[in-house]
Amino acid sequence: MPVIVDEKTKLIVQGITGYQGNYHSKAMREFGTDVVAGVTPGKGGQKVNAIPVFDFVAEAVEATGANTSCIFVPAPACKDAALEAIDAGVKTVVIITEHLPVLDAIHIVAVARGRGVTVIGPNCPGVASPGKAKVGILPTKIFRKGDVGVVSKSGTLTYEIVNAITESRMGQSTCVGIGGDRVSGTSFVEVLALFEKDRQTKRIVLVGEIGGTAEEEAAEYIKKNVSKPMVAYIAGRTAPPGKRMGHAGAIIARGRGTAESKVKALEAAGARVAKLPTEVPTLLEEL
Amino acid sequence: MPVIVDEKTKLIVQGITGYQGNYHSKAMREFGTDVVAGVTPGKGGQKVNAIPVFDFVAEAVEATGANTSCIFVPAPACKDAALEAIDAGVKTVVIITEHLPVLDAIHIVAVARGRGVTVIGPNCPGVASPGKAKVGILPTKIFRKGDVGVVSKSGTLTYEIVNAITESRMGQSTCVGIGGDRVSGTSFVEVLALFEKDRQTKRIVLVGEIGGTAEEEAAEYIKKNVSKPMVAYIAGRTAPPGKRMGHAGAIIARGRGTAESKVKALEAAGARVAKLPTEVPTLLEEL
Amino acid sequence: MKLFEYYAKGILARHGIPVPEGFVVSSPDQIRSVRGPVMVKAQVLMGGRGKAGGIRPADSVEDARKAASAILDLNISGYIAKEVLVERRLDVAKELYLGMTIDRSRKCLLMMASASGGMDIESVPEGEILMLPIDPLIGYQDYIGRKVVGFLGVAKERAAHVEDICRRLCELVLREDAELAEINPLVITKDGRVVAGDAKITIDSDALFRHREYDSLKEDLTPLEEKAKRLDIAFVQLDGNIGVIANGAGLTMATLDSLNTYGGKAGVFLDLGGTDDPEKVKNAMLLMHEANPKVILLNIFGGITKCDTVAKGVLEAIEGQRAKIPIVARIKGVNEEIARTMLKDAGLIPASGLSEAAELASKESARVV
Amino acid sequence: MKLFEYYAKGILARHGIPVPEGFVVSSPDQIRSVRGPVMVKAQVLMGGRGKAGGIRPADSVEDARKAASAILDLNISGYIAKEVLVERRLDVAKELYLGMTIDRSRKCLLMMASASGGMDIESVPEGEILMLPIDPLIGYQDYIGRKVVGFLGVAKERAAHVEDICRRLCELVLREDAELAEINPLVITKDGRVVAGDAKITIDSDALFRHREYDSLKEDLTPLEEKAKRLDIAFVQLDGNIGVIANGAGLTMATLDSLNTYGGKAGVFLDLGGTDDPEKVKNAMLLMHEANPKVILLNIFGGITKCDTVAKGVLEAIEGQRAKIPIVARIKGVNEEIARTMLKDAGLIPASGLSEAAELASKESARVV
Repeated sequence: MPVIVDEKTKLIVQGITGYQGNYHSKAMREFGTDVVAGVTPGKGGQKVNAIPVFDFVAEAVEATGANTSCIFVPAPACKDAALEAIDAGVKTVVIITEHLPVLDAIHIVAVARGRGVTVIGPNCPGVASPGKAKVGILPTKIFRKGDVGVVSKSGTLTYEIVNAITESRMGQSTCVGIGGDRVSGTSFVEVLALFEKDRQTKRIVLVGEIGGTAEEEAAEYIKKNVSKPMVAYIAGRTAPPGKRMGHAGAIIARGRGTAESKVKALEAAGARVAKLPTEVPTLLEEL
Repeated sequence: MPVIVDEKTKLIVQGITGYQGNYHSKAMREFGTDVVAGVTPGKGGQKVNAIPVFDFVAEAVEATGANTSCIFVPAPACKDAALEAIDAGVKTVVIITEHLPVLDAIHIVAVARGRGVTVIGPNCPGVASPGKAKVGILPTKIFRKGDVGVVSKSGTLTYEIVNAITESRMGQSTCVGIGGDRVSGTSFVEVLALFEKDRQTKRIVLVGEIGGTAEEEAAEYIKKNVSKPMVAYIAGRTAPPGKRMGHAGAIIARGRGTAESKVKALEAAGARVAKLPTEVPTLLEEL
Repeated sequence: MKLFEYYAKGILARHGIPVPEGFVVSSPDQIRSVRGPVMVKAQVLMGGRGKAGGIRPADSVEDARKAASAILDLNISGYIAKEVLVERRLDVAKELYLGMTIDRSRKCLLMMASASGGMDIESVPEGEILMLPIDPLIGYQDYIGRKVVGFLGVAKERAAHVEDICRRLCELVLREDAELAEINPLVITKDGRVVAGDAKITIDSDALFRHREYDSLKEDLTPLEEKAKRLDIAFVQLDGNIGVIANGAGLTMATLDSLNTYGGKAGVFLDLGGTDDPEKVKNAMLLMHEANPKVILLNIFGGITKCDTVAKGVLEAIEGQRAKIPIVARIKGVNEEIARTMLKDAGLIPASGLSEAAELASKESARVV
Repeated sequence: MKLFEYYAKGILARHGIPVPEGFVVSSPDQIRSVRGPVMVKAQVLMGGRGKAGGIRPADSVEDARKAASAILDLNISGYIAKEVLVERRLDVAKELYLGMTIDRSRKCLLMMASASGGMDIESVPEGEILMLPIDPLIGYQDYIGRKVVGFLGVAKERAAHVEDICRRLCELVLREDAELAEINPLVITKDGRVVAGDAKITIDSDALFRHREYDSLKEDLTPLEEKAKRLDIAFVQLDGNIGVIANGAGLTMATLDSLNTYGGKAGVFLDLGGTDDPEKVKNAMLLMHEANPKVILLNIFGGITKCDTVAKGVLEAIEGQRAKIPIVARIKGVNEEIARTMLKDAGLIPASGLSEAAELASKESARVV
């Protein structure tokens, strides 16, 4: 049971001729990902890092049998790119693009659900499974193959924690950055379900943030469905309420969405909750 | 493996307070269908034929555990009614309403697909499984329990053929009237797949019409997937091309959609094709 | 509901798709002025008006009046234009085809494009037509337009314009409930503009309840077709002499097929549809009488349409008729016993089954002739 | 982007939702005439303006000018209104609440309605609020409006009107990319009209690229917030004295949490986001200097944002500074070695991990004070 990506991942990079698409298509290939094609409208026929570029996703899928797409295109073109990928039959779409309008995210996610497609993101660092494949922008160096499944709303904070795990001589089975936007294709719950089934994953780390109620919903799910031991960290414990901290909109309503509410729910569900990111490896070792 | 309806069908009738809804809710109950609720906006709290009426489908589902809806509301309100039923979690929606705008049908069918809901119709007579349940307007008297599965685009022509089968001392497992509109929720192919799996069904009758290519697609499917013996009838063999005959738009393009094309395809797929509806029982006996 | 070219072009223009400047007249003297070279075009719904002389160039008011006058006298496949469209002539560099219709199999809208514009799309080889299904949940997205532009080989500097037209055409279909919308040709002019040279739009007649603006439009119908339409009856005139009335399109067609077996030929196809109103049945019978068949074959399988309702309507209709046309009646289904009793003394020829009814009607029609 | 009431009401009106007649002025003498009783309302984005005296009735031009003058002098939770809305006073029979927002869990739009209108929806008990998720594939359909009307107990004769407002509010949200749209109160007047008494609309700032009409609008921002916005930097002023710069909201918050453990207090939250532009880093540093913290804590985990890019920007920024603020720098990730070499002689206080950095910055801030 793979967690979103594995050796069978055949990847298209949408926006491959852009700076990020170019840079990360190379990085992903070096990680071991089977990057089979790039797509940039109007640039069909070119090559980037020896990867063939197509004008349309459908062409790339037909020519290469790709099953996954990683999207680097700018926000105004992102909805079009994601829907094109879904329409072309891709089964997993990882959207790196940030600042996607929330109504576009809603539309993409709804269509994906209807078509049985997995969307990760938007505004996420992607997914990495050391020794198998990486789809996204997570730094290659911080990973080490192991048994810790990491799921996180955050980008760089995920790197911090993954790095801390690796430095403590543990490793990751798969790390999924689900993104911190208001509407994400995949929530904690879906990833936890995959980790629970994944044989390689023995322990799970959940990295949340203040705002929204996704962590509380995850706690509900953990209580009923997750048997593997868990460590969690919630960023923003000391953030003043009512202030909007970057993408993590701290619109804290009716007592839900606060760090306290999240920590309490996760602890009640049996997870050890770290006060600081640097505590995560220590707690993992204590499990 | 039930074919769309069975003893577990718990039915809501949308538009139950109208003349047809009232009449057929009674007829369906007499057939043996478990009609648990009616829905008419603004008429919640009333009773029709001792069936409780609700304002909203969601209320009716919550109160009764209904899993199927039969829609009798007029065309301008039909899209709203069907989407309300799907949104409320009903798993099968049978739309009797005729003259539904084609874009409304497209929208309903697309949403249903996304939600995993089966839609029969619009502009169809419904589904009847003698001894189990009937959802729709097919006349009760013409049925007899048996082993012939009937699937038809037509309304009254279906009655004609079902009646002929019954008069020849055979009977039906299930009869599905899929409707003859340009866009239908369920096509021949889906029903054939159900008949193929249904143990009660030993023989299959397919009733088609000129126009469209659904019969040709059915023939393709039959060739590959249907092992049970089949009889078919295509209405409109003698209809002049280019004329639009009622709902069966004879927009016959590029040699497809003609009676000849359909007959040829079905015969090539191994079905016996009757020249007249009255020949169907004879051919069934010869199988 | 098919729309005349000028009306369809009005809809295109309302949705921001460029059309040639022009105006419509119903008589030559209504042409007051003409700026530059124009085309004068017969407003008929039949294809092939060009070959029939229904499209003529003109360069002056006098020319245009002459052309209009000639066109208004023309018989184009049985139809005579009541109006002509006078519009600025396009300096054509290239003719494309762009259209949208319903994809029945995929249950969605279909965008079609071809570089072979200006001719009937049915006669263009399939390989030269791009067909793009539009997933209803996804809707029109930019990649659709990009695919069209790529397939048509539109020059880069006009790509955005053609993509824009694709998007607008899709919006038009959704907003106007069009079941067909064709721009053929979509003209690229020598000065690089993209303009709809001709337009065919068919509005879904089932959706007219939400488009009251079409109520005032008239269709090119015969007087009997006009009546049938008002009665919401499917009515088609054919070559034979037997008037077939049945309920349901499939059953009516099956009745035609059965007649054919016995040598009978249908002269009218009349599908009552589902009704429980004796008045509608009566009016359908009266309409049938007006179509003047030699024999009427009535084939009813009662369900929604109850047999006694039909009997009532039939009785009322034949009561006032002077010339009695033989009526073969086969009535089956809900309340058939009541219907049979009602019709017993009305002089109808009863039949018990479809085959028998077809045989009787065929014989009767042969006898009468 | 939050919109002022008058602007939000303009959008409602454009979408066919009734609002009171009115006009906006920025000084009392711009009020020339007043027809009948009016309300004069401070145009600020903060709630609670009513209690603060920011909404006053008037019955004549003189009254209205006096009210406007008083309001324009008011300090409402730190904000001073620059404009007032003068609008016809409503004869209120009933106040309802109608709103739309994003349902993060269900990943769709949510329609909310309550019969307890006129007060902050956050303070209305949950049982008194109807919450209807709108399936994005289904879209707004009539049954949604019927449910709202049923829940609110709207009288039959006004049901169609309220349903129409529900539909239009949903269209507005989709067309305008609103992430919040509230009509509170939705007033039923004594003469039976349904009118938006107040309106709050927040436009999704990520969608502004397709709504250029908002470019000219100004938000109620402090000068530093204004600058941060132009730089596309998340910038929040807090109570402490340590300026925190990190990349990514989560990492920045985690840095705040870490500081807290060591007794440090953040005075600025500055999330660089993902950037590979040294110029942006430089400008962020300069902005930080303007906010005048005692210590700067720079915490970078390089990915998209490469460490050497950050180093370059930081060097350029500190070069021109006269007053040297101590900078604790923890730089990790892509190209960290290059960055370390670059910053070696710049006088920064290096830290190897997040905890160490937090500890150093906390100590430094205590020392400096």
